Amino acid sequence: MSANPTDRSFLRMALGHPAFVTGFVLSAFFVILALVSFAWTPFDPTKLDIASKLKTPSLDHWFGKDHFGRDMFSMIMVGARVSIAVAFVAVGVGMLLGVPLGLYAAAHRGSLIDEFIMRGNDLVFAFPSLLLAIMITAVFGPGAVNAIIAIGIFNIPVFARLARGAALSLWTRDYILAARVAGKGRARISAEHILPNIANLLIVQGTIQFSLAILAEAALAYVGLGAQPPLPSWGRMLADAQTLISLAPHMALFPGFAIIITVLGLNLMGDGLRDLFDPKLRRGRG
Amino acid sequence: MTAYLLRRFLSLSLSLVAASLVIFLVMEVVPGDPASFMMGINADPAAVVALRTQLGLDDPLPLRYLSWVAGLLQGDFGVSYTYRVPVSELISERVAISLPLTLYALALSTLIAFPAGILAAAKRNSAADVSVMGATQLGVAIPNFWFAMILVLVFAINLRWFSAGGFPGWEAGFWPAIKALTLPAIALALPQASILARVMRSSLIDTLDEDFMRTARAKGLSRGQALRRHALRNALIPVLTIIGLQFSFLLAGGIIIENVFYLPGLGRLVFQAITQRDLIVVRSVVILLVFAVIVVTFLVDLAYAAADPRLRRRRA
Amino acid sequence: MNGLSISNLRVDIHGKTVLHDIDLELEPGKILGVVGESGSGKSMTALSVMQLLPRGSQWTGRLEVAGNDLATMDEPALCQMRGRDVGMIFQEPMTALNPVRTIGDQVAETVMVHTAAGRREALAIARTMLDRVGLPEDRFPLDRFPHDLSGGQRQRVVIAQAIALRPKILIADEPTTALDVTTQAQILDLLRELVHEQDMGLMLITHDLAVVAGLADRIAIMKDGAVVEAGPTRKIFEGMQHPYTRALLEASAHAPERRRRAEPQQVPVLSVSDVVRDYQQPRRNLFVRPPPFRAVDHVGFEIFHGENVGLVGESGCGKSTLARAILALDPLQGGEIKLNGHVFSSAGDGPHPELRARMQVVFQDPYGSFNPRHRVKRLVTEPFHLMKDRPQGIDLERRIDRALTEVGLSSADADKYIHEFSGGQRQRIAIARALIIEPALIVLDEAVSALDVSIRAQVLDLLADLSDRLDLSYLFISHDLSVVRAITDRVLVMKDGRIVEEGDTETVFHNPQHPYTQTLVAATPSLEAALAESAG
Amino acid sequence: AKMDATIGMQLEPPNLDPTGGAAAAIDEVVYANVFEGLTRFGADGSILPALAESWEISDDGLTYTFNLREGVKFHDGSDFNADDVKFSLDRARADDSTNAQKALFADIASVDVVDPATVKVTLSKPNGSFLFNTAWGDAVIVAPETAADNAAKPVGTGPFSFGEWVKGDRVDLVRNPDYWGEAVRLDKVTFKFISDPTAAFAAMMAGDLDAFPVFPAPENLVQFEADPRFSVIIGSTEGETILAMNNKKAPLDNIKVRQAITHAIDRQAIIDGAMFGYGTPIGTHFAPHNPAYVDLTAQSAYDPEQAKALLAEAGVSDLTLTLKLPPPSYARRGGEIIAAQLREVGIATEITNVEWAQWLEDVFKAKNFDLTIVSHTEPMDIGIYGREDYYFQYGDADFKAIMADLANATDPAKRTELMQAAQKKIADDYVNGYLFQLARTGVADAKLKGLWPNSPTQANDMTGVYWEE
Ligand SMILES: Nc1ncnc2c1ncn2[C@@H]1O[C@H](COP(=O)(O)OP(=O)(O)OP(=O)(O)O)[C@@H](O)[C@H]1O
Ligand SMILES: Nc1ncnc2c1ncn2[C@@H]1O[C@H](COP(=O)(O)OP(=O)(O)OP(=O)(O)O)[C@@H](O)[C@H]1O
Ligand SMILES: [Mg+2]
Ligand SMILES: [Mg+2]
Repeated sequence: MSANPTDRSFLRMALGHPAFVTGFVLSAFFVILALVSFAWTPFDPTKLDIASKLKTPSLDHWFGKDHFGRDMFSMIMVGARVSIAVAFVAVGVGMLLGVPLGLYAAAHRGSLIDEFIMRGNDLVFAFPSLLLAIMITAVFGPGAVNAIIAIGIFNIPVFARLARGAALSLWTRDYILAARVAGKGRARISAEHILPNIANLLIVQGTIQFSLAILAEAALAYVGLGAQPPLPSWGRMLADAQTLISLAPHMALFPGFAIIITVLGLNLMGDGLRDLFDPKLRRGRG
Repeated sequence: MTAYLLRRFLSLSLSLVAASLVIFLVMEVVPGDPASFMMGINADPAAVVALRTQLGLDDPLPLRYLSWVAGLLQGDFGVSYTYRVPVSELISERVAISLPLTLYALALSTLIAFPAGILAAAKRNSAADVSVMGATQLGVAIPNFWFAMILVLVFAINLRWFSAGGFPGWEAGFWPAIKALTLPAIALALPQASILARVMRSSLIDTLDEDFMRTARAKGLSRGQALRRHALRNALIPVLTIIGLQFSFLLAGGIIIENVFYLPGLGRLVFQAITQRDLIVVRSVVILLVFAVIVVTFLVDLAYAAADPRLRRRRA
Repeated sequence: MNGLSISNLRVDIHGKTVLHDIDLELEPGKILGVVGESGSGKSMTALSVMQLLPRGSQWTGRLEVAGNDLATMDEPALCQMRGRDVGMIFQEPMTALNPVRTIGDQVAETVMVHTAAGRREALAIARTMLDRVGLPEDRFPLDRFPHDLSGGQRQRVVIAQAIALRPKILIADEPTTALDVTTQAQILDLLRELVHEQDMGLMLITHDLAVVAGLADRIAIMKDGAVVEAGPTRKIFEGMQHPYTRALLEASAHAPERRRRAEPQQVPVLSVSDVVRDYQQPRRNLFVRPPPFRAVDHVGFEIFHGENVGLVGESGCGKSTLARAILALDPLQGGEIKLNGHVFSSAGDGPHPELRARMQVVFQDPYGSFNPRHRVKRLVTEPFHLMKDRPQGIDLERRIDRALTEVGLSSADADKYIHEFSGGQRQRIAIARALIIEPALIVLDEAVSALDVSIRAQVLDLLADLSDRLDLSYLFISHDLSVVRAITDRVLVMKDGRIVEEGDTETVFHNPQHPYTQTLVAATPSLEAALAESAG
Repeated sequence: AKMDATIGMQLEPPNLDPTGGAAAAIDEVVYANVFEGLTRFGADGSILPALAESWEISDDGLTYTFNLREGVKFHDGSDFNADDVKFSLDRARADDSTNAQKALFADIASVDVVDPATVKVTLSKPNGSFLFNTAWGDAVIVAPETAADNAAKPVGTGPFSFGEWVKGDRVDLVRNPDYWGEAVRLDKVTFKFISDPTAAFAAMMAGDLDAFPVFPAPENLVQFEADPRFSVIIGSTEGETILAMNNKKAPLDNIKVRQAITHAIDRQAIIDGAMFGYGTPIGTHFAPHNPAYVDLTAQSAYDPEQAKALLAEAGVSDLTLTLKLPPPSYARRGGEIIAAQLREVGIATEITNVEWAQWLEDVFKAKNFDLTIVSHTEPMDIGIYGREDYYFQYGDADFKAIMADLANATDPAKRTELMQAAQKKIADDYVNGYLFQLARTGVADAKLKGLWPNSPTQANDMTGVYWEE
């Protein structure tokens, strides 16, 4: 865990790691697509043209058209925006709430609050996640924001647990004792010494959760509980494509590939980061 | 160890109580009235009121919670609003599909994952490792409902090797039933197998790096012997955790797959019950699933103890 | 020849040469000591003989075991050789055994891999072997698991499985480094007996000259992947041909020069009276809470201004626990600790910052003592947190500078990260961190145990020098008697949480009163004694 | 020949008692198959005698005397007679009745048993559609002994008796050997519930199903048409699909705004886009196949310019409306298209997809919506426009008067005239946007004959179904 992502040799090593580079390029591709979509899409993704529905891919419409005659490529671009935004915020929520909880629990190991936090985590873990997400969206209604809440809730215990476990092992380190001898309190030690040293782990887990969140968003959208039309969403595009799969396979294939490639990219990147951060694999450095 | 297990069991039971409260309250705030749903769009308001009374929906909240819990404790899950049959009957019919499906998928995923993970770990960084890991990356990335759609397209619609879904019932015989569960099980197993293979690999690699593996080699065991006799059992512990998690995930997580293959399983029962506001079914099934998760977690703890003698003494 | 012969061995790992021009010979019934500092290539030499070099290694030269040329043997033949012709013992007994299999199984496995013996027969052999290494049937049945055993007992199991088939050669890579001195003495005795009894050749690897001095027939000194000097033990010590050998010897016996003696005063810097520390034990059963484990049991002593006090005792006797209590990191279950006459306790928010600033600490592990993400500058100034008006700007620079130069580093080091330093340098930085706030007392918990002898000597010199110049008091905790002896005025001997003997360092070591102190002193390998013997 | 048939249905009935639930799926399984009423719907929507062989209506239109069929037995072996009729009708109109269509029986003053084969029903006021009402599934005749258990184990007088219900999967019906009427030609009928349209498609393609009378995905019909194994049966339903507007909520309380919305809608695009071409455009709330239907589509023809002008006239700009869409694909897809069309004339929409339960709560009960899309599948349901607090909140006094006249009218010509007046009235008031009449899009094995092409009521009448050699 001694890797320091800011230094030069880290960058050099990262560039020499094929999985990381592939993952990074793939995920970056979709992030860029999403960003570009704010400024430009080849066609208006909300513009219907029923007469040309289900058109197969062509030079004009690279990914063909959907059942309303909308340009699939443009929809996938805007859909990337939704997927990425939902996943990003959901994971962010999970981290923002989960990490402090985990750090707090670790700092007060064995206390009632620790016990309470951990049991709360058990509870969330014990719930069938997709079901609870469905219930949450049933309570609050479908929509991107509620999808975020539903996915975010399950990220809280993931990060709380991870942060607690990693923090506990750091609390026994001598440099933490040294900080205590220097009179620092638990909160300050958590912020100053623990958090930066578990950041790598959190980043790695973050990318993995990010990819899981994209899959979860797709699943929710697929059952109709994600972002609402006219905002395109990959999961809903798949749901729309479902009955047409034998008639217009392109409608199912492209959004499917978009999901697979993004998730694959994120996972490869996460794995790559894990390797890069792992001191066991780093030679010639402290 | 027994003390540890007992404590764990107690705290898990507490979770169960908390879960029952959460689930009850969530279902209470879900908008939508089961009675109006059942009576439909042109229903007479008086008829709806009559039905509400008949279903006991107008009783005070705490009373309904307590009577539900009291019922649960006696194994009485109540009567479904929509189906008007005992929930336990509904559940047992559905479990007869979901449970075998889960076990089938789990067996498939284990059968694929173990050899793949072991191969990849034993031949670390070889072409075999790289391709197994590449395949698992892909397996994790494919949304299972999409995969299911493709399976149906290829194997049911085009090749017609399997029926597109449905379940003939166990009374139709073992093989027809298994055949009906095969495509769904494959769709469910693919991502799970990928995850499991990855865990198996990394856990095994960690174990292979342990000092005692070097000791074993120094005794004259070949690489393969050392792996079989010393690494596998030690590597199994994290794998067990994942299998436990997967079991619970699959039991409830089959909703979408059950929909694609129109299997009358537990997941679809709750999903449908949610849309029909059959609160009593939703509550009972969810609490049952939570219970299953808890039992499985507990069993995994026991399995740990079996796999690792250190735990029989110490607390984990 | 029936033993081991290494000639011209060269090993490269990922293109980096880690061993070159190694020539070693070992005959049956003899002991070859291989000595060298960390990273000198001792383990790689041993692993070459076992043909268990890490991935990416390549070797050239000639390796012969019991007359077989290893270069000509394929993997199955090598498997046949390992365990039957050569046995090996590793350093870390805690992890060298498979935790999920019984000790009987693991010893019997050696037999079953190499002979046609059935399980029952193999277990019988395992039984004899365990008896032989001092693990008798009644206390150590075959079905015990490694986690039930202490480090020394585990090391015996490892030895039993290594010698189960009476190999011609036994390689022991730092077999006692992780063990207490008394246990170390027992294991070394056992090894010596086995060599003579079974006519084995033993290659004993260690970084401690004293360990091999009284044991080995021949010694090879290694440095930077090469053997710098080799020969019969006596000749090595007499000749001291190579400057490195000499340096090593001197460092091992090093005692820093002390100029000043402490004078007792009215108010001791530290006064510990009747301190008790308990650890809660995990429940065995839901309803009965086991009594707490008493790690420190009514301990009392004082440290005066400028005085260096040593605390010795075996692993687990409670030294670190006491240190943590003194530092007010953990609550006490009894007694009182006073610093400069003021109560020093962890209750509430802990001691007042000004008081806390009077006592600092240096820990054992030079790698775990620093947050890897901070620069040295920030690391050493951490105690300034305790000051009301913290030094700023130029003043701050000056103090960092002074602290670093004080410990023999340069001001340029302030901007580096901790991974850019060696173990010894890190320990210096730890001392700088303790010094920067100008405390009256520094607690050093095994502060030099993880360092190589030559670096240890430097750090000890530094500590002695600082104590003289800055009027510091030390509480110096170590399990290594020779180190304590070199630097302290007074010593406390601890056993099972109690102080069993206390007195002037020289007096205690020359004339130990308590039986425990006596065993401790006797078990400590002594270079002096070995040299005296070889000279005589 | 094959003696059984497996019929696909999208929704599973929540229970099997047509007198105790509103779900269309109940009737789709049991109507005419398990249960029968005094009268029944024919395949063309005409009213035919069923358990009543014949009837006399008094001149004042207040007394109906039904002559019951004799020798009829319930599936449990008990005899059917006038007492059962009295029991059934009284039960349906009782105060604590949970009959979803209680209004059907509202006009009944009393039911009297004349003799075991004769029942006299007295109305409190003349009701021109009483015989139509008794044909509904909610008015079937049940036996007092078994009525309470019909939800799980229905017992009726029909040609099929209940076999087994594997919940979540299927209901089996088996031939009733003691049936009073013409013997049916199938031994067993299985209704299989497949809610997912893709799964339905796959199941048909894979041969798991013999027919899917209301196939949920019109987009797949092209493929069935191209395949000689299947025949595609297109018919009409009673489902008027409308864009319902909240008539009391500003600015939709302004007729100009409502009119603007109707002009903004391109019906054909919706039919093509959402229903893949299946459906008949309508201009009012009335089934086009009904002889009394008037084609008023021109009155709300697609004309975005006029829509914009009307909005300007009404003085609304920057209009944002909520559009709540229930699950069926006509609503979800149609909603997306309508949203796009409204956007063209400057009306923004906020789409929310809701489940039925939520729709009922939010839209139907709480009237918390601006726009919604729903298909009204009950036959002859224009009367809902007379209901004051019905969800779209119309309840115009003139319209109510027309309805009152209609209720009293028995003369067919007069009735037609009144019905047409009612159609015109709601079209003139632009109460809702009238989109299209839902088509009945069925698929069946090419050899399976005798299925109803149309849906005069929600039913899968299996009486005349057989396999062609
Ligand atoms: N797996 C490895 N890969 C690459 N280099 C290694 C590996 N293991 C050891 N080395 C290098 O080989 C050299 C010799 O290491 P070796 O382990 O033999 O030292 P040693 O004398 O046993 O030290 P110690 O006393 O710390 O055990 C060192 O420079 C070390 O960095
Ligand atoms: N956190 C803890 N909980 C319970 N028991 C503990 C804990 N820490 C230490 N002990 C026990 O207290 C005793 C004293 O431990 P301590 O670490 O003080 O020993 P030590 O003398 O410093 O040993 P070493 O030389 O190995 O560092 C040991 O038996 C140890 O097992
Ligand atoms: Mg070594
Ligand atoms: Mg210690």
